[in-house]
Amino acid sequence: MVKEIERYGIPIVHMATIITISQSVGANRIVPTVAIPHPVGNPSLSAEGEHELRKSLVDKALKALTTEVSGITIFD
Amino acid sequence: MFFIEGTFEDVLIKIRDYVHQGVELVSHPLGASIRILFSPYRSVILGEKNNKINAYHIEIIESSIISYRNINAGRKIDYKNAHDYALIDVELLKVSLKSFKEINNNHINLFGGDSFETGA
Amino acid sequence: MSDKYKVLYYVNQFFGQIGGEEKAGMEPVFKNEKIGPAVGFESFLKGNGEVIGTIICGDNYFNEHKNEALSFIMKTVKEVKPDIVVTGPAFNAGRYGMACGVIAKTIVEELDIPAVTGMYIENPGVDTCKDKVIVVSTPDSAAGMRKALPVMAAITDKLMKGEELGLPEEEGYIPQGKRLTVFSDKRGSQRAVEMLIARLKGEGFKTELPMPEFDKVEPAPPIKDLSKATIALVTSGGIVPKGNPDRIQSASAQKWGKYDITALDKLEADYCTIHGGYDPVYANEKPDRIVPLDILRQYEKEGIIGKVSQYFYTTTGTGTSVGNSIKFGKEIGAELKADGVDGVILTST
Amino acid sequence: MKLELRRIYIKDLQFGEKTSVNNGVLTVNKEELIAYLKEDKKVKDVKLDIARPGEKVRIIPVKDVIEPRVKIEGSGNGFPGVSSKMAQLGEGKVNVLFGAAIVTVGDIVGFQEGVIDMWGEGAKWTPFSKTYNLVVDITPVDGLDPHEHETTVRLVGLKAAEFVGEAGRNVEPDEIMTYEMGSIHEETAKYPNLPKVAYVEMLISQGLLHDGYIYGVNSQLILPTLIHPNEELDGAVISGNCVAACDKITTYQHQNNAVILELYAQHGKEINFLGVILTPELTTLEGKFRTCDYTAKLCKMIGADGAIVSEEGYGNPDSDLLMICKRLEKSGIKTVLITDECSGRDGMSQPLADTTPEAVAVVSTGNVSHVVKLPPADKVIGNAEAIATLAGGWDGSLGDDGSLSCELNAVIGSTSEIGYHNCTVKLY
Repeated sequence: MVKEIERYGIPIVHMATIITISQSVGANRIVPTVAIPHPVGNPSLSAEGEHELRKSLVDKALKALTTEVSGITIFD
Repeated sequence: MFFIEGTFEDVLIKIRDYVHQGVELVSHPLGASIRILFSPYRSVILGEKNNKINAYHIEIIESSIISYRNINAGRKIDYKNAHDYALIDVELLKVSLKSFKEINNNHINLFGGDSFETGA
Repeated sequence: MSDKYKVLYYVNQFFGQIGGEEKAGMEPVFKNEKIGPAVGFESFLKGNGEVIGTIICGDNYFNEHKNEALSFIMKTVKEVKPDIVVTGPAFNAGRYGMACGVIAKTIVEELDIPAVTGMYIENPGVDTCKDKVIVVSTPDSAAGMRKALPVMAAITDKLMKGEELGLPEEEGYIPQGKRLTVFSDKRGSQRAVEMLIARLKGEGFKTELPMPEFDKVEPAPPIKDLSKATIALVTSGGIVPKGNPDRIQSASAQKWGKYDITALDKLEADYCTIHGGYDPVYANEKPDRIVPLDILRQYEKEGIIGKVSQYFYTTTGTGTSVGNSIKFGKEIGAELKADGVDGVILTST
Repeated sequence: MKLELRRIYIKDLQFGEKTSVNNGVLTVNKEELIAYLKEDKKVKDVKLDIARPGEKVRIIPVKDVIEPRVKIEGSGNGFPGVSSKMAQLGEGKVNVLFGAAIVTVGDIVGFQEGVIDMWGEGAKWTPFSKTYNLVVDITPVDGLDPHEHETTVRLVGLKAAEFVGEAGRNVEPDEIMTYEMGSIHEETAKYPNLPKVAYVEMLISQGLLHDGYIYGVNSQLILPTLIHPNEELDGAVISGNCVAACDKITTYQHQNNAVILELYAQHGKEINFLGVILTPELTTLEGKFRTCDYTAKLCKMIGADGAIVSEEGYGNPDSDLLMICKRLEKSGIKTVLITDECSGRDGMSQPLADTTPEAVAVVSTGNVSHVVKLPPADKVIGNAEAIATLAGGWDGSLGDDGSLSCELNAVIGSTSEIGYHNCTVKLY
């Protein structure tokens, strides 16, 4: 999906726990996430802690979307 | 030491979960021959948990799972020789641990204990 | 009594001599005669086999009523009991190619009857069936009929005689993707040294094990001004409104859904995950753990981003075929483009 | 260094009174050889048998294959550091019983496979169906630990090869192969315009049944090391690996390393062959980084323009293979890899456990999961029960007529990653 959306010229950031490069889905901008069942959350944290965590992950995603890249780039 | 009651594949999946949380992969999850992939036992060494996720480690564990599934499609795990596989597993683990210690002088802590094993 | 093997042929409305685009909606019919390319095809079988009938179906009808069309075709196949089924050739016609591919593959998989078709290498139908069906490589237009039919017939004849097919380039079919072990006239060490010498001389060489090709996309330019940008959320984590109104499959998804989130500050109890690949407890407790709407909405209010796009898009990633995920990407991408989205956050589990 | 491998063509093998070679017939005194091998106190019993090309004989489970030879000039007879006193190898004259092989069988663990069929379908898949094989079946004394057991079987095989090789000492060879190469400087002065080529030979170096030895040093313990090709041809490298039947490098294949011979054949013509770098395949990722970096550095230090890299095994060594490739290509060293693949029984899976876009030139020596059908044998040498291991594992592998389907991974040398055999893979 990532590649096809990017083909429209829209920057896309893939937030994924599995960022296998060899089996790559072809994402150019990647933000590694927490865990498969909760990529942008962490139930073991307090509500505030989890909110902060998610915020930091979204910040990375936005940073990725505003950064010029020339190939696969991992933002972590 | 984590003992996983399950198969080689269950071990790989558990490792994947940990590696995705930032636990280092110290030894390679696969053996050096296809025969070893039929083993009911597998030990893999994991290192410290870091805040940073290691993309290369994730790549290795993910492609190991894919390889494992490819090779074992339609195949039964070789329980008949379970005892011998256990022996080889522990022998290979010893060498890996020795090599790990020589390289790192123990400055990296092993995660939680030292390794994963299956039992089925 | 004839000891010839029996071929069932499939063509679309055009090659079935019913009509052009205006007849593309026709339902499938079976005629117990040779029609269109089936005539020429049979002549190349050199009397070893005969075409016992032709199924004709409109391209639009097939693609829009796949289940109905397939069930008619499968019923017909079971009744006429062919030894082999031949579809097309479809050349570069996309809808026709999809029909030829899907029909041939379904027959192979469900009835264990071999099938042969013909397509231009870029026809999207190739990927639907080439692993199970022999797809003869044809030119891109019907002008190549005379080239395609003898090759299709020769392969059909070989399959019916139980002969093994040779290399794709020798026989004229598109590789099925099977890597088979064969003997070379030179041992591996010699092939390696010759390959290296060719490389060192700058001559051509051919690797025996091509690395998987990664289809790369040029990275889209970054967002210049985030505070004016519309950001869309997409997920393959299967977050849907409770009750799953669009009935998106929990694995091997056949479709995607989009949901209006204009009124929401975060995703709460009326959303849940239908993803079949992971423990749903955490996502159901707080769907924002999969789709971070809460943060984006907060940023929208704070003016950090321009706005959150009206819809979020969802599907499930587990076991979803590459073909479908490409299709979903194209469809969702087109909507995002039309909606003037400036950047996309896609979360996966 | 100059080494003469003087081939005495062996055309038959039999037991008899005197261990000797007459008109190409190799005769072995069974009792003498058994008594010699039993001098090792850890050996309880030795059985000898003969398997000739074309006979309906199956040998299983094969541990190693060794070429019987004797060094008649120059230092170091046999396998210095292992079965004989330490010596510098690579120079002198060696009489080779060409066409004969010592094949050791011995159950160390129950899942060992490694089959050689001397006839029919099975014979096509292994290069050792064409040699006259003296099969040495070793039972060690009770109570040995697995390491001692493995060592015992390994040593007995090497000693048997030395003993039998001695029969060729005073026999005139049918053909003399000369391998001569000076220092890198000398060769480069001779062939200033030829591209310089290194051979990187990877060795499984992971523990019990997964090891290789260089002058007796376990390759686990080394950094990648530069060795003169003559040393390997002269017996410096031996196998201690007996799990990966299809793609392990047997001692015989080290003695006759196909890549070395091929590079030698082109030396001074198309290329300037610089030497062999032996690289261990370790289990830890840090270890892999170290050896791969070091290998690439050695190639650069000796000024290679190109390199051939051969793998041993499948699975974690794929990572080493591709890491080495990546590093070499990035240094501008053109690389050709030799590997087998595991594309599944239908040939439709991803061939390697790892991939890298730099690997543009790869020789494939076969799919280890390719299924072959082996008809029943008239005679099984070794452990007939081990056939159950071959047949086990998946449904439909044992036919009603007693034939068995097995994957190539069970057949010795079938997908040799030093390119010793003719298998390859084509895309259908």
